[in-house]
Amino acid sequence: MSILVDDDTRVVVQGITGGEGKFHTEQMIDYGTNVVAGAVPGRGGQTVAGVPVYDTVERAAEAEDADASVIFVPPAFAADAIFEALDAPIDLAVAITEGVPTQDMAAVNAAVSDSETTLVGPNCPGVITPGAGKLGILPGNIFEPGNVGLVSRSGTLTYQVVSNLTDRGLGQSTAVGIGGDPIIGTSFVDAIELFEADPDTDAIVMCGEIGGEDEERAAAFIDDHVDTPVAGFIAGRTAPPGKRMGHAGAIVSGSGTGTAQSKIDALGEAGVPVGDTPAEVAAIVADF
Amino acid sequence: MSILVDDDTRVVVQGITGGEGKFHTEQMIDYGTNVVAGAVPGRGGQTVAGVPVYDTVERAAEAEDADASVIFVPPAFAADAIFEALDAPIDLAVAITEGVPTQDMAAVNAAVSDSETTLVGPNCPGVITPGAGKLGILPGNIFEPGNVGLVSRSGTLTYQVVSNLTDRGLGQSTAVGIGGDPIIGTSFVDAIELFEADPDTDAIVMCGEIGGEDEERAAAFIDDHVDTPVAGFIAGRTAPPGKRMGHAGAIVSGSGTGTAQSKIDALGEAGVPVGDTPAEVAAIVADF
Amino acid sequence: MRLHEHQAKNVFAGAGVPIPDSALATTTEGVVDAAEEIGFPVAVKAQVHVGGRGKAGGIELVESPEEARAAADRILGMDLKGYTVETVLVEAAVEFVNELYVGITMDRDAGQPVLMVSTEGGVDIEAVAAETPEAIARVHVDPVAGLRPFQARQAVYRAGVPDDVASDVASVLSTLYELFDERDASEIEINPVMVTNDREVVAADAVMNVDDDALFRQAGLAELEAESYTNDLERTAGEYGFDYVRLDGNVGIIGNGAGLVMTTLDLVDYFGGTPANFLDIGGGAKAERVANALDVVFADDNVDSVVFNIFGGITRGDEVAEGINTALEQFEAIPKPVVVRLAGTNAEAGMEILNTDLVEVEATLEDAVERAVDNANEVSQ
Amino acid sequence: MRLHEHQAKNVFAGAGVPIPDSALATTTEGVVDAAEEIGFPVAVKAQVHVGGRGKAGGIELVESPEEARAAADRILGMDLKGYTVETVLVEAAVEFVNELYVGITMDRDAGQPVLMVSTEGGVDIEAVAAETPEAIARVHVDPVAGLRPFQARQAVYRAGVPDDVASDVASVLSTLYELFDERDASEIEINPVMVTNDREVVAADAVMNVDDDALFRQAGLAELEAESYTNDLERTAGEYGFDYVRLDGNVGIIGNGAGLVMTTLDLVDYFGGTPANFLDIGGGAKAERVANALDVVFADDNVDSVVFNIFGGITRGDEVAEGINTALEQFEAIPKPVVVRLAGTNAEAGMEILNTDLVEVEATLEDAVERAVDNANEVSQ
Repeated sequence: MSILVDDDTRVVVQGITGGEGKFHTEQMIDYGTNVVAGAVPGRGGQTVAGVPVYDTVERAAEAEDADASVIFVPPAFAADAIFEALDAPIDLAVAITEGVPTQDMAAVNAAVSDSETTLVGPNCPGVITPGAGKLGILPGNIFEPGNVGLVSRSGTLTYQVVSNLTDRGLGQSTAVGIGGDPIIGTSFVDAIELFEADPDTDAIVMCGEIGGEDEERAAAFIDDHVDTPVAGFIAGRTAPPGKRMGHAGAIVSGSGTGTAQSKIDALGEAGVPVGDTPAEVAAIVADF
Repeated sequence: MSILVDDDTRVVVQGITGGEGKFHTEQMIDYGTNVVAGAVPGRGGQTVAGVPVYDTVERAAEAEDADASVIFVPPAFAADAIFEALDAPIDLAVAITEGVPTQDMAAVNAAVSDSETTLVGPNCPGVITPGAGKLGILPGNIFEPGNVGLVSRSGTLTYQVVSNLTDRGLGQSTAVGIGGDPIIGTSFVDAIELFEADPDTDAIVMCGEIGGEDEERAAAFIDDHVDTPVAGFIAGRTAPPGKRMGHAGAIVSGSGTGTAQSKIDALGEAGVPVGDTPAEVAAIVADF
Repeated sequence: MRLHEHQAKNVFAGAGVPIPDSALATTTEGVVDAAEEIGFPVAVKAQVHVGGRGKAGGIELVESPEEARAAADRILGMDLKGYTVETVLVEAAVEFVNELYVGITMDRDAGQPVLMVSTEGGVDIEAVAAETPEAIARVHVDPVAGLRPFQARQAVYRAGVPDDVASDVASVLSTLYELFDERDASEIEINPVMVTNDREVVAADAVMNVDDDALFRQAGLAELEAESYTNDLERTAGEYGFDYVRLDGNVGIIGNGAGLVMTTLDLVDYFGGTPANFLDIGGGAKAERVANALDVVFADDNVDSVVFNIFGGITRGDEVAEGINTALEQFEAIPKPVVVRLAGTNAEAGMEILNTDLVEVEATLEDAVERAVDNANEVSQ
Repeated sequence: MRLHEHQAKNVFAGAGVPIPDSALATTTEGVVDAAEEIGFPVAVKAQVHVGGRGKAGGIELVESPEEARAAADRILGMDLKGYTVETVLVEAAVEFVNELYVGITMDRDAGQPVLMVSTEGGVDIEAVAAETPEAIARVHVDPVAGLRPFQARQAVYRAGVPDDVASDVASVLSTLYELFDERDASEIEINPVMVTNDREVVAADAVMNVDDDALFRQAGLAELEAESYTNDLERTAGEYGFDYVRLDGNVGIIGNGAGLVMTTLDLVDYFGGTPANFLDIGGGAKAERVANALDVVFADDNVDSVVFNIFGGITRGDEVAEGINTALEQFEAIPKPVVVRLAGTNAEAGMEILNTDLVEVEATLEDAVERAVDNANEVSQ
């Protein structure tokens, strides 16, 4: 078992004819992911990486019975690609695209709330269920099947923590990169709720960072609803207030919440141990 | 009993300081309607027709415990006034304003669907429960309390039919002018459903006209769900296809539906007798 | 308000939709000059608000100055379903390989705009809609969010538009939707969109109806309104602010409220007469409006008798009565017999005020209409 | 991207928001001339991206040419929380009766923009938010539908803005929301909106932050970007396309991915060092980007040692290693010691390629950071 992605997930790649789309489609297929179609307007009838391409997601989903999509289209067109996935409809849409304007995502956010689709991202590395399939750009070789669920706002930090886990023999049920943008489809709470309900996830790692209050909300949710042990990591302890650190999301508001300390405190109060280093997080999980 | 309006209805008048707003507020109060407030931006603190005015509907509703609103603001501002009523929130909003742009109403329509508010109109004469109160511009003197529910797309045609009913001693439970515009808040089906559930409405009269398919849908609804006897009248039998007859709604599409004949046929199939003249409609009701 | 073909094409072209070269002409010489300027073959197209202009003889394809002259002589001044052709559009004839249909209208039942695309353009799209509805792809648009680009593509691909023009057609659709939204259109249609030999798309016809209720915020389009009338009576009525439609009967009708006026028309028919017009005088009609309404109806040569039917809500019967008296007192002789029926607010006072030397009075709607029909029958005998 | 006060005011004024008369100056003479042109009293305001400029001495009200000269001499060139003041805004001092606060920001947790209005403007609004949150009226806006006019009024009346300026303030709010929406702002703020003696409203300050991810469609604002940098290192890094923030420590940091770079900063602190900067080199870093990143970090005089931490997903370790080699081979002597740690895709190949004459290599994040901190401590001793 796992969350979001399993052996039956059938994937359409939006933007499969672009450089990144093609490269990562090949990588996903190599990893064993069931990529069944691509969708690119005007490219219907072509074949990319051995996969048939359709003009619209609707057609791809109908013809190939796809239930998930990965989005590699450029930022200016990403919101429209997500709207198209919602409309198809697709059960799970994973938006990899970095640099989607926040106001586009505000519009997407409203539409996602009214839909049956789960959106992960944008600006995220994707979702991987080791051994079953990956939707996104995560490097498959660092993951191992296992029973630790991982959810993270950051891409490369995810890889770092996963490699610390894998080095200790702690495999992963599913890893979800939720993305670091201010407005995203799947929050920490959403992912943790899924892990809590997954019988094969025995421990959860959440990697947060400064900005927003999603980690604080997750802490409250864990306190009230989660029995699975959770370990945390928070990046940005040394970030000065008011400075932007790469992610649009990583701005310390100065309002008392959203700082690394407020997140670490909230997790601590919810009984979630927070590691000082990625290696320490893996050690905490090993001790659960 | 009645529908929409009763003795407990507490009314705020949006646009109470305008000429029409003031005149009809006085008329409504004369009729015994419980008008408790007016709402006009920048006019908070004034008094009109003995009623306190507030800057926003929200304040008026809070301060005076209003649950219904009548809207007399000019067409360019009518949609915003309706949005404000939905937000307050108000249970029943009756938009009298004529000439609201259709695209404004399309936006309103989407918001009404997501709200708990019942919208009647726009471009309608309003709602009256004889003896209890009226929200709108209907001439109170032609109505009598009774047990005939009336729903109509047209203003003056409503008055005509009501006077025919009253002349025969057939009083009305409630009369609802739903308005003749292409996009309106309350449809025939909505009003008929309320009348069917009202124990004190023993007969229903629906006055339709050419354009749209609302009467056809009402016929299907009556066939399936309505036990109360219904009599119909359809205006526009002699309207040539493709000509606009006053109401934006009164355009015969030429697609086979929306014509007077298609509506009369649909009602006939649903067992609803349709009068050739307003007097005949009253005669039909007298025979129920 | 319905724009003429050439007005709609100008609006479309201004937004970037390709249209053929063209010029307007009102004289035979103008047509020949325009045709030579554009280059043959050209189409000569009557600019009147009538469906099926082609079948009715209002459009002709000409290959030479002689043919252009003959077509102009025939079409200019012709009567097309009751409208006199005063202006023609002279337009480069487009050689085409495919004819598509694209349209956007407000679906009043859904409360949303709907895009429609079909590969069966160029023919009677209503026949296609009735017989093979699946040949028209329909996509509803959230009026608040507007048209998402993917929806334009969806409509185009669902309709089966050929791949090599799909993106151009989707782009035309997006442009039309922007016009629909920004210009408060109630209907926009291009039938056909022609696909040329070199796979370009061109709007060969153009329909645009604008929401009259939104003209207050559409200054540029409101200016076209006067030009868009095709008939003097409609122009006069429009200038007076009446909802007016001219029909072909002989009983003139004035009333207040669209539903009641339509009902009056229906009753004229019911009592064996034929309505000459629809005229809604609106609410709160004062003396001047009453006089103007009589003006319009009396000016119609077809009218043999008039029925004036008012049910007062806002409108007060005594004011209407005074208006009728004042309006009719100007005449030495009343040009056509007028039957008046007043009901509702202050109706009784009004009935008493009415000068029965000038008008006939009836108490009920049915009696008033029946009498007006009788009057018309007498006059026309 | 954060606009300077004068840039934001220009944008606001272009949309119709009233602002005081003003002029920019970079020299003392310029300040005096501008002040005389505008008329005393004027405010001389440092144009740097620093909160609390007033308290820190970056704003001065002057009544005469002499005072203007003294203020200009003092403020131009001063260091304000680490930023050198190169430009001042000389602005007519507005006499006011009330000071209001209006702001619009994206509420990331609600996924919607939120309007904020308070009658307690002119002071530290964050203190108001913390101590008396009810003194700030908040209204969320549906980002698809946009701001409905009634919502602007609602915010203004809820906040208790005086009646006689409520409509003007609501209109300023509506204008600001349009800017927020059309210009892809992430934050817009006027604190204070001054209400003058004759009951006019004036924007006495102006904040506008623009979503960097939307600059591709905000040509007019993107042009202001270069101008908006306040520091040469940030300008250079911005031109290279890096996410870069200069800090005040001595360990230079280069990494890929914001979360990992932040973690690297945190570990520098954890091992007793102080980070000199945040530099995210981004995904798929090739040789040239690697060289550029080293360029920026080496150019910082504060930096005593560098840690280069890459976890490859898209980024390939062997390419990064070649980039580092190429970049460092240009130097006769490596200016500061560099510790490299590569992990992930092709990391082992990369570690083998690295020229260990030029860099030190560590296998784990923790070891790499610890060694870089040690290097910095050695250099700075």
